[in-house]
Amino acid sequence: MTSPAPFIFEFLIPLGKIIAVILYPMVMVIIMIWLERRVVALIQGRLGPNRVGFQGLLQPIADAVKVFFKEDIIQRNADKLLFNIAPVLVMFSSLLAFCFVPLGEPIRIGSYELTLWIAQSSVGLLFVLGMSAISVFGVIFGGWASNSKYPLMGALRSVIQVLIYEIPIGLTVLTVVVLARSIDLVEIVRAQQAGKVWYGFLMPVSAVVFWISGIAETNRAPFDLPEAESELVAGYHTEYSGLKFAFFYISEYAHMVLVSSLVVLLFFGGWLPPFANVAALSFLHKVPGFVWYLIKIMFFLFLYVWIRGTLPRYRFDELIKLAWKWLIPLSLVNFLVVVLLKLLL
Amino acid sequence: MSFKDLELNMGPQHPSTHGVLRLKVTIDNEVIVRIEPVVGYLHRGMEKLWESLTYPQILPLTDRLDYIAAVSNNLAYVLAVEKLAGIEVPKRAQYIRVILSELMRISSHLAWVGFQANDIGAITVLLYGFEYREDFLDIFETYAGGRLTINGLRIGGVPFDLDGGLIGRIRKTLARLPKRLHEVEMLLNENRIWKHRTQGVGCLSAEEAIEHGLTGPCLRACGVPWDIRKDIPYSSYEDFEFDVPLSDQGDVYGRYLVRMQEIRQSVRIIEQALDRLPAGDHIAKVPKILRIPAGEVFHSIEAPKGELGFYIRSNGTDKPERVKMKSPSFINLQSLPSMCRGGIFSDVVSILGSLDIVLGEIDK
Amino acid sequence: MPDGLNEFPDLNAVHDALAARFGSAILESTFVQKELSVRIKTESILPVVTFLQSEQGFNALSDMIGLDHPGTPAEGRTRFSVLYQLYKYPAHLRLRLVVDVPESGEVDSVVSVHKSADWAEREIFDMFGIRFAGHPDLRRIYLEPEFEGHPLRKDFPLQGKP
Amino acid sequence: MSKPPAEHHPFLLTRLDRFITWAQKNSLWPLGSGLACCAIEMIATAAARFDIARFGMELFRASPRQADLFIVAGTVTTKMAPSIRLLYEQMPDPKWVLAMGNCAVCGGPFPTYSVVQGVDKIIPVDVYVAGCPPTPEGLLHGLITLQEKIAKSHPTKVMFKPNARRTE
Repeated sequence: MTSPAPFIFEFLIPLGKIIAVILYPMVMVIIMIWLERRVVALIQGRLGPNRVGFQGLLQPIADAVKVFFKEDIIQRNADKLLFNIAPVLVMFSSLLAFCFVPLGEPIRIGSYELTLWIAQSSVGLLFVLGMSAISVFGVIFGGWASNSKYPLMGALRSVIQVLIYEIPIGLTVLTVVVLARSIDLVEIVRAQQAGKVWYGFLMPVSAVVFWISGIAETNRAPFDLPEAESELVAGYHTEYSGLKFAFFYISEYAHMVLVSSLVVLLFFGGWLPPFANVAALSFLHKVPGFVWYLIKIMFFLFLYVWIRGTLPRYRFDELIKLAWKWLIPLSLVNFLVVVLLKLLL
Repeated sequence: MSFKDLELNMGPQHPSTHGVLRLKVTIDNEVIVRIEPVVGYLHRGMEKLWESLTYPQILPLTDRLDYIAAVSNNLAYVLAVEKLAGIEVPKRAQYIRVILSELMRISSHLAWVGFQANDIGAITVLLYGFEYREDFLDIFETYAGGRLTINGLRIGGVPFDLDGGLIGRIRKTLARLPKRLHEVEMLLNENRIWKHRTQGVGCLSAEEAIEHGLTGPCLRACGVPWDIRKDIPYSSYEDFEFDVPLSDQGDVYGRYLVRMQEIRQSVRIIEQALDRLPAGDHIAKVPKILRIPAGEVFHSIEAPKGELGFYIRSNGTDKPERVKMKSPSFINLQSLPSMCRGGIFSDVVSILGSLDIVLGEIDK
Repeated sequence: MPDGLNEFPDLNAVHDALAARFGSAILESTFVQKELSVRIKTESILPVVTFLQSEQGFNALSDMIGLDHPGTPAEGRTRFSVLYQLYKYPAHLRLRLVVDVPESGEVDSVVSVHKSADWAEREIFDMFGIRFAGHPDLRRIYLEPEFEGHPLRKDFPLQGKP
Repeated sequence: MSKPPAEHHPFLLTRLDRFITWAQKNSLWPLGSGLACCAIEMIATAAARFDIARFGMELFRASPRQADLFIVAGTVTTKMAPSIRLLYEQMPDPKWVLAMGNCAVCGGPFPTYSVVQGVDKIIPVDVYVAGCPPTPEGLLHGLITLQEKIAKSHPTKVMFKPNARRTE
C-alpha cells in the first residue's frame, strides 16, 4: 500500500483513542466534581463555587493545579514502595477499565469504520468488573503502607465492603448476561435494541440491586465508611498529600463515572434513544446516541450527589447486614426467577 | 500490628470531637473495649481569672463557657449574684431573660441537631440547622449587637428593653420555625439509616443516669422528668405553661426526640412571655461598684445542656473570693464510657454527639 | 438548729436525721439564702454521704467545690475546704456538706457512692492539690501532667509561675 | 542571592506565578479544626448564609495532609499547643495560617497561666482576624485578604530555592 491513509488509520486513530480514553474520564470527573459541589450546595440552600470561571466551572481545574504544586509528604515510617504504588494502581485501574466501555455504535467516515471504543472483547464486561475490583488493592496498599491506624481501619473497611458487594454485583450482572447471551458490552446494548425493552425495565430488581451495590463499591454516601470523615478522619488516604491524594480523589470520581456508565449500558440501553417503540417520538432518534448516553450517565451521577445530600451514613454492621440479609438473597432469587422465566418462555 | 486491643487516639484534633476533646479508644476490631475521655485542652483558667475581676467584669467571660448558649451562662451567674446581693429584679426584666434564654435554647438545639446529623453523615441537616439558627442570631444581633457571645444580661436586669420591632421579629421567626423543624424531621425521623444509627445506641437506664449525675435532655430521654424550670422555678418560669418532653428509650434517638420537642416547648414559653410582657423597668438600680457582703450561694438553672450552676463565695469586697461553675457537660461527658460499653466504634461518634458537650464549659 | 430551717419541714427532717445519726460529727449548720450548709468532720464525709444517699435519698451529687482560704487557719480552721453540693430527686432538696482539709491532708473519696465525683475530685486535686484517699485514678484532669503548682491556690499567680 | 523581588523576576516565571497563585488562592482547603467559640462562627461561615464554598473553600479537610489553610479558631492553651504545632507541621507546603479571634491573635481576655498569648508564639501567622468571636463577615474579609496576599506571592521562587519561604 502506498497511500498514507492506512498509516493514519492504523497508528493515529488508535493514538487518538488512547488519548481520548484518558481525557474522557478526566473531563467527566471534572464535570462531576463541579456538579457535586454545586448540586450539594443547592440541596443545602447554598450557592457553591461560583467565583472561578463561569459559574465556578474552573474550580476543579484550580484545585488540580493547586494540588499539583503541593509538597509531597511521605512519612518516615511508611512503606515507601507500596505508599507510592497505591495511588497509581487506583488511578490506573479505573482509567484502564474505560478501554472497554463503548461510547456508541461505530461511525462511518468514508470507507473507514471508526469504533467508539478502544477494544471490543467478548469478555469486556468481565474485564471492566475485574479492573474496578483491582483498585481495592490500591486502597489496601495505601492504608497499610501509611503505617497509621486510621488509614489501616479505612482500608480494612473498604476491603470488606468491596468484597461483600461484589457478590450482588456479580449475580445481577449474570441476569443481564443470561438475557443478552453475551458478556460483551456492545452486544448487550445491541440485544436491548433488538429486544425493544431495556433490561432495567425488564428486571428492575437487578437494576436497583446493581445500583445500590455500585454505590457501595465506589465508597460513596451512604456507604462511605472507609473514608467516614467523622470517624476515621479521611480513611485510607489520611496520610496522603499533594498529587497522590489527588489520584485517590480523581479515581473515586472516575469510578463513579464507570459505575454510572455500566448501569446505563447494562440496564438502560446505553446510547439508545428512549421510547424507541413510540412512532410519534421517532424524532428522538435524530439526536446522536452519544448525547443520550451522556444524558443518562449524568442522571446517575446526579443520583449519586442527591443521595449524598440526603442520607446519613450506614454503620459498619448495618452495612454488612444490608448485603447479607437483603441484597445477596434478593439478587439470588432474582437470578433464579430470571433464569426460570428465560427457560420457560 | 494487632487488631485486638488496638488503641486509637481520637483528638484533640478530630472532626467529630466537638472541639478539642481527646478520646483514648481501645477497640477490638470494631468493638469498643475501653474508652477514656481526656479533657483540659481548652482549660483557660477561667475560675482563677474570675477571682481577680469584679462581679460585673466576670459577666462577659461567662459567655465563653457554653458558647452555643451564652445567655444561659449569664443567667445562672446573674441569678447567683443577685441572690447573694439581695437584688430584686423587675418583672419585665425577668420575662425578657426568659425570652432570651429560651431563644438561646432553640438556637443551641438547632445547632445540636445539625452537629449530630453531621456526625452520622447527613451533612445537609448541619447546614439546615445552621441556616435556621441564623434567624435567631439575627435577633441577638439586633438586641445586643453580638451574634454568639452577646453578653445579653446584666446584674439586676437586662441591658436593653425589648421594643415593638424586635418583638414582631421574634414572633415572625417563631412562626417560621415549625415548618422548618418539620423539614428536619422529614429528613431524619423515619429515616431507616438514622434510626439504625441512633435507636438502641448509647442506652442508659433511669437509675444509671441519676447515678451518673446526668442532667438535661440526656436525663429526660431516660424518662426522668427533672427540669429545674419546673421543679425549682427561677426568673418567673412558674408563670408559664409548658411541658417537659420525655422519652423512655434512653438512647440517642430518644435524646434527639426530646430536644426537638424542647424546641417546640421553648416556642410556647416565648410566645406566652411576649403576650404577657409586663410593663416597667428593665433593670434594677444596682450600685456602680457592687460590694457583696460575705456569704456563699449556689444557684442553678436549666441550661440547654443540663443543670448549670454557679457557686459564689463573697468576702465583702467588689471581687468574689471564689466562683465555681457547675457545668452540665462536665458531668454528662463522664457517662460516655458507660454508654459506649459494648458498642461499635462508629457509635462513639453518635453517642458523643448526643451528649451535646461544649468543651468551653467542660474545661472552663 | 439553724434559724429559719423549721419553715422547710423536708429539709428540717433531713437535718434532724443527720444530727441524730452523726451528732458528734456535725461541727456547724447554717441556713442562709434557703440553702442548708452542714460542716462536718473530715473523716466522717464518706459515712455521711453514704447515709444521705442510701437512707435519705440524696441521689445526685451536683457539684464538688474546692476552697482555699489562707487567712482563716488562725480561727481554728484549716486552709482548704471541700464542698459537696447534694441534690435529692424527686423531692428537689439541696444540701451542702463542708469538710475542712489541712494543707497536706487527705479526704476520703466518695466515688464509690456517687460516680459523678470521679472527675470532680480530680478537678479539685488538679486545682488545689487536695488528695482524695481511695480515688481510683487520681491524676490531673485539666493541666498537663508536667504542670507545677495548683492554680486555684491563692498563692498561685494568675499568669503562672515564671 | 540578593535578588530584588518582583521586578527582576523572569517574565515566564511571573506568568507561571500568576497561574499558580490563581489556583492556590481559589482553592484554599481549610483544615477542619475548631478550638473554641470561634469554631462555631467558622462553621456558620461555611453554612448557607455566608457560604465560603463560593470561593472554593468549602472542602474542610479532616486530615492536615490535604489542607492548605489552618484557621486557628479559638483559644490555644499550653496543653493544646504541641498539637497545634504538630498539625501545622503535618500540613504540606505551601500552607497558610489564619488566626481567628482575639484568643488566637493575642490571648484575648484570658491573661492566665494556661493560655498561649497568641498562636504566633508557636506557628507563623499570615492573617489576623480580630473579634470575640469575629463575625463570619470578618472571617470572610480575612480570607479575602489572604487571597490577596497569595496573589502577590512568588511560588516559583520557593520551588527553585526550597528554603525561601522559611527564611523570608
